[in-house]
Amino acid sequence: MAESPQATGPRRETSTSDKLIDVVSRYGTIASLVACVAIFSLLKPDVFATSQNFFNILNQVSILGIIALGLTVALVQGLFDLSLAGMATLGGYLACKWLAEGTFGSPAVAVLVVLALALVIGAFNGVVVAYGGVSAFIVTLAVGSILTGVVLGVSDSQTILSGIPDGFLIMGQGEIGPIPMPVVFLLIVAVVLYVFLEQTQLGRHMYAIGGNAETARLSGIPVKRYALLALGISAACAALGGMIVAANLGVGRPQGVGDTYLLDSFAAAFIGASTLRPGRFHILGTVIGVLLIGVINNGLSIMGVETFWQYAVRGIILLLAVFAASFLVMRRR
Amino acid sequence: MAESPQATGPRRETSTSDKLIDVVSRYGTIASLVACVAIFSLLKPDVFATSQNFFNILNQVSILGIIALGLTVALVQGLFDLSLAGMATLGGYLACKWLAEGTFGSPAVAVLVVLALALVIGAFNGVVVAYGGVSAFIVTLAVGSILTGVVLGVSDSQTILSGIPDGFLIMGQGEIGPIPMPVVFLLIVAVVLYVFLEQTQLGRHMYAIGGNAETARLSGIPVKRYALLALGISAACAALGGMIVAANLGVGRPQGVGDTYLLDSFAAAFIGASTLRPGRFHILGTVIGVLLIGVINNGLSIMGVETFWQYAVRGIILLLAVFAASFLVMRRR
Amino acid sequence: MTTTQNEPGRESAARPGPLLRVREAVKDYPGTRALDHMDFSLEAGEVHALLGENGAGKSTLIKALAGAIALTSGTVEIDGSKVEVRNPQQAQALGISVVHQHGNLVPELSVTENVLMVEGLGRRIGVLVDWRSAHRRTRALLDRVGLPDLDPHREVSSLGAHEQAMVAVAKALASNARVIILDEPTTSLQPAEVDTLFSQMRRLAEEGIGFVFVTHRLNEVFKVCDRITVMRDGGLVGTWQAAELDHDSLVDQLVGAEKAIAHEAFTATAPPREVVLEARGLRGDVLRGVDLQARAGEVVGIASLPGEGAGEVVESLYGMRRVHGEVLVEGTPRRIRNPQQAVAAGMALVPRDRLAQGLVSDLSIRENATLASTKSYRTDPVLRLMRRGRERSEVAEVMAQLSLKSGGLEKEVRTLSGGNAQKVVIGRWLLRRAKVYLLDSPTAAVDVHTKGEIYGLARSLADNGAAVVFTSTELEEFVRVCDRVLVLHDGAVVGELAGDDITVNSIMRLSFGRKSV
Amino acid sequence: MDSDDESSSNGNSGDNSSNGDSGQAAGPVEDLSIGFVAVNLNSPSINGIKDQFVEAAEEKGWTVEVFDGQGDQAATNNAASDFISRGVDVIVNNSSPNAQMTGVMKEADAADIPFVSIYGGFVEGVDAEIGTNEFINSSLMTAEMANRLEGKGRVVKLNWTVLQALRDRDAGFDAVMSENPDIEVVREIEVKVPGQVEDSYDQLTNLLQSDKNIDAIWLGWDELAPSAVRAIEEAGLEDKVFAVGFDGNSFAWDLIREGSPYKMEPANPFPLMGAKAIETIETIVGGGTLPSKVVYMKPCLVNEQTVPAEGEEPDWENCAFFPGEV
Ligand SMILES: Nc1ncnc2c1ncn2[C@@H]1O[C@H](COP(=O)(O)OP(=O)(O)OP(=O)(O)O)[C@@H](O)[C@H]1O
Ligand SMILES: Nc1ncnc2c1ncn2[C@@H]1O[C@H](COP(=O)(O)OP(=O)(O)OP(=O)(O)O)[C@@H](O)[C@H]1O
Ligand SMILES: [Mg+2]
Ligand SMILES: [Mg+2]
Repeated sequence: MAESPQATGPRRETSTSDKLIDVVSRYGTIASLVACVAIFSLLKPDVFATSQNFFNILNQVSILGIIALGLTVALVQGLFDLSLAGMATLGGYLACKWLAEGTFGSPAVAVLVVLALALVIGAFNGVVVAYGGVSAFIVTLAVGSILTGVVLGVSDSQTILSGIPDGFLIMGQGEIGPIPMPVVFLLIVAVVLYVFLEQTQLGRHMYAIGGNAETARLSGIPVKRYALLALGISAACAALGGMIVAANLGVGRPQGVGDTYLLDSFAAAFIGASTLRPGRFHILGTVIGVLLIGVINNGLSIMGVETFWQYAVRGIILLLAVFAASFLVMRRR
Repeated sequence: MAESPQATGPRRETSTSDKLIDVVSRYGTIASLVACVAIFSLLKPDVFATSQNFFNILNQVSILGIIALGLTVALVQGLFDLSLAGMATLGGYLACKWLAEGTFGSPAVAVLVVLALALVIGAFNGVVVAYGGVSAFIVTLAVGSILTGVVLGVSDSQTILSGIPDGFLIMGQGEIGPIPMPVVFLLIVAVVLYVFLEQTQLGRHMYAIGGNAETARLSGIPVKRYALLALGISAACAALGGMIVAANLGVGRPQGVGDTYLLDSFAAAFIGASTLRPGRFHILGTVIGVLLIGVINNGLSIMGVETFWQYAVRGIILLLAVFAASFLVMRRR
Repeated sequence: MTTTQNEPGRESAARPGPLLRVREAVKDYPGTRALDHMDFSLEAGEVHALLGENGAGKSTLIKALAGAIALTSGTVEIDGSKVEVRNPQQAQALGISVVHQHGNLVPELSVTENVLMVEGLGRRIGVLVDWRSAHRRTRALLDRVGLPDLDPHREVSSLGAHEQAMVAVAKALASNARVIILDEPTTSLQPAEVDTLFSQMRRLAEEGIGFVFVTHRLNEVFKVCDRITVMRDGGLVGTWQAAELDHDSLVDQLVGAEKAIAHEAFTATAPPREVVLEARGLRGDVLRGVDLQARAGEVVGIASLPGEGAGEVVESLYGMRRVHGEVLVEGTPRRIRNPQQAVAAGMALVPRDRLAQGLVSDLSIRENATLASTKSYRTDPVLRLMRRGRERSEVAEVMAQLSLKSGGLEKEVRTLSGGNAQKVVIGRWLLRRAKVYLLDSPTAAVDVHTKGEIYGLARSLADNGAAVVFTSTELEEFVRVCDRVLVLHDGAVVGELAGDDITVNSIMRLSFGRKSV
Repeated sequence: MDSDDESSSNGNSGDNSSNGDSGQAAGPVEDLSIGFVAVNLNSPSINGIKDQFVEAAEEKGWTVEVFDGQGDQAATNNAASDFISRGVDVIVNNSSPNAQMTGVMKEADAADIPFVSIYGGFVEGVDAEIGTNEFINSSLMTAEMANRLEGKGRVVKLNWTVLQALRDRDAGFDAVMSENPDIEVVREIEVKVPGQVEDSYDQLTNLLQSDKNIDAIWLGWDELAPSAVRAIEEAGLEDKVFAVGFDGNSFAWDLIREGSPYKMEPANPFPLMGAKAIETIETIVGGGTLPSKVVYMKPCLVNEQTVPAEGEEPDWENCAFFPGEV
């Protein structure tokens, strides 16, 4: 059921242009990112190309980034996680609720409890996928529906507006030096997951499972447990993203928080999979994908482009960016 | 990337327990459907188990069904089509607009023009996927964004309510005998696509490509063209679905029409892929998936279950249904 | 390079040139020249062996002829006139039909759909598939490849490897091809099946079809081939009439005189030591109470007809099948319900299906090699950071020991040729220092030189104290490497052979269920 | 308001007396730069407010920078913060719930930049809020529905109580219903969003199939009107059941004009809100005083008698609101 991006066709190539093709395909999306930055800077130098807007873009993409990075871990193993929308909503809402009602006095404790809960829910997804043998797509879709229902039920559709302590709001509104807190979280998540996937035994095993689960299993890797881990991480990142949204806005919304980020996080991860290491999901790629989406959104908004143009232009830029990367890879195969 | 897990590996002779498992897994989702019908009939015999409600359910699932059946064709080849949301919205809106403004006098012509346009857009998706080597997921996401923007731009966000001729509304509101027109369309689409996928060379080639694109290519099947065909069919079905929605309610809405059906149509197709022929997308399976979703929605609504419970219970039933089917398949592997 | 060009013997019809000719074929991959000015020609009515070591370029040449890849430079001629083979459709139009080394069949589809994939299923009333005639045509073809009882409705994924191989041949026969190219079709076939295939080839050759036949089993070459072409490093070594060469001189040509190895025996020189692996009363879907012992220092062969127990014993020992029975490693009973527990117990599997079960093609050689031993390269059980430096040096050491030929340890495994890929799988278990090696047809698709290396490896593993369990579809291999052979028939051990009693004939007789040797 | 707009208006400001009067102007203000943020300009009503605002501001020679969050509230807040640090003269929030922008308000306050909102719901920290009082609107509309039923009958309510404005309408409904013991609320349906149009159609169809004895349907907002009408007609109840709703989308007026079962709604004067906001900003920046920080605008009652001709708008200045005025 996995998505097979490689197309097939006559292969021709000359060793002379090989290196060039390689470079272009690896750096295609990065080049698109640079091109977007250049164009927006030219068109709106005083607004776009400022250090303030730089942090602003980072701040805007940080929530998408955190969610997309978690999703990347699941996608490395070929697992689509559609529950992350519901998970983000639940995470943000529960943290606000528990803190507003005083269930937990300390924001840190509340955040940790929510993250632990998310890990458990994600691991449940993993159990059904690995031991039940159901495709992750449908499991996470169903669980996402359950989460949506639960948070509506728990909240009675009421947004939590008051009683959220400042210690929690700082997660979304604070700054460390010039760096907004959401960006700090994004950086932490990116570095941790980068090290996790690239430098640890667990990450190595995940790539092996994603590449060929049967080989991994026959090499003695407990393949099934990794589905729990991957979907757990994905869920925890989604919940963290949801909490940062809540802290940023200062309200606990029972609806619609995560949905905003669902498709964009897939888009970012898939853009990432055509960056630097074509065909592989990886953290650096997703970061590039997130930045590309962030720059496009920010640039188009700053230019005051009409909404419908924003949709259309965004689609076109995405298409061009990924096309630039993939077209040449394909020719090389 | 997409390697089918059952392609290789140890194989066993069939024993009696294997046969039983086989039956249970093949008919797991069907059994779940029957169970749902039985339970709802017991709980609300006078309302649920009526012939009127039977057609009512069919009517309610017919649009989802048409879209999901088109998607099934794309999924047979391993192509995710996320543009169908935008495509359905565009299709419904354009037909209404052209008819209300008198661009086309005849509803039939308008419908055919919209279908042709959808085929072209779907084929464009296919071109980028097959010849550009970009993954269908990201191409259709980008194209969906473009379509969303286009319909917003064309409509200036205004809903069309008046001036839509009755000849068009009949598509959604008419009846043939006791059968509502949307159901008639569903039946036609189901039969046509069933015959297409199961009984024609084109359809069998699609399964070959979905099974192993490289083998298909080496066998001389013009693999790339099939991406155009599959995504074209998927887009045309989405547009048809969108037009029937518009005709059913008598409004041409410029946003949100298709999004309602996006995830559900994937859910239906994935449920279908664990029905009768585990691991394969197929028309009959998708029909079962669509009916299961329809019966759950209708039953819960008839029982007056709270909305948040509807989300939750629906998720749980989906999980159980697919679990029933897949668990045993997996054990057998 | 000495090239003996021989004029083709038979079927010298009035044609301007040979049926098929390739001149100056060059194929470059990034960093590799897979074909280097290769010349080859095929006459109508001949069976022409295309031989060479792993990675010599045989499959590359075949893929170019099939239109699966495009040559960097070089020409292809049919009947003396230059043709373009830019895609598989063009190859088919030219009458070239190929059984590729991998991926000939779509496992999800029925036998009929696979066999008729090139030809088309045929239609009735306009667009609908005429299933009845399709199945009939398929049955006729299956008949020809010796599978008269195979139900053409069956899904290919439900067939055994040997049945799949013959279905692939049937698929090649389905088209009205003038050239049929078979890239290692016999790898997973039993001797009797090989004979069926050969008689079909001879029959069709008599009708004027030209065959290109790739194999690493040299005895097959002399059984069926008229001419022999040997490749090395992407280029031509020479072409001979089969009668001009014998086994030894062919080996010289294949591997180069300096590397040639004698008919070395790989059997034990010292008596076996303590029991390392013991299995008692293995019972399952196929097995009916199999006992087995393997001692340090011995290579134990397990032989049977397909589906009659040999493969099942290996899979059961490795936890891939649920069976009843007891397994002891170094005298300790081990519960082995899954491969993970098997690995933990010190077992190693070199699986039969290298691509699907042995390798992660998109990962590097290094990452594949350390897949089973990541634990020994991690810093600690909490952070689990990988020590790449140590990993790299140990992999390099083991791969040097196995004389792996590659473009570097960071290259993806998918770029390796068959034999070299097999060495990566073996290297994985050397790095893990396993105690029990289950070698399931380890020499399938491996060239004659590397085969020798693998036999030697099996021996040195045993000598260093491991128990080695060995299976093969080539019975001569049991004779060359095994100290003891258990022969299974219908899920039970029907005989145990040792020393000089191990002969191809004795194994064959026992496996057909004849008790007495 | 479309349901997916995160709009809300707040009924507890305690002061809803102002009605188009924005206090003492303190002389013309020139050369203002305005940061205008909207959570989602896809919605026609939100977009309409933006258009009117930009038009009126540009007439005055002000510069307006528009940011469209496309549904992402966090991005919208960031854009507002960004405007503040770039030193715009005024921040205008178009239709995001102010309760979700308290962080922005603090920043604006610290930078001494006025924060004006349209349809954001009053919260502490807002310098001016322009909106409508949905509790009052709903009370009136529900009362009118009860009058039509002559105090007796069976009613179904469809709403989505996640949005504050829709909650206010819900409260108005409850308040009036508690006064009408002979009106039975048969079912309160919480609509699924997104997918509200289809869901309301399915849910009503299912309900009317089992229970034909319904007299009226109360809709939280008029996007649901076409599906309600369709469900009523399909059940063959168009002569018995009528529906009421809220907001003022032109397709809803089409339904009213056609004599469909959708009978009436209060239409909010979205097009006037932009201009009203300009007026209010002028007052604030010019140093004038507002009689109240909450500026409630008067809706128009749209029913069979008052519905504007196709393609036209009600006479926002002089229209009737109370049924008695018609
Ligand atoms: N896609 C590829 N990319 C890079 N190198 C490749 C690729 N395919 C093959 N090669 C290289 O080309 C050379 C020839 O490979 P080929 O598969 O033709 O060998 P072969 O003679 O068929 O070997 P075997 O007997 O093992 O099948 C090898 O060095 C191989 O590593
Ligand atoms: N019956 C059992 N008793 C004790 N431990 C068990 C049992 N079955 C499994 N385990 C252990 O539990 C873990 C999970 O088992 P499971 O068979 O599900 O693993 P898996 O992920 O399928 O691994 P593998 O790849 O080996 O199949 C493994 O570490 C295994 O060793
Ligand atoms: Mg080869
Ligand atoms: Mg297991």
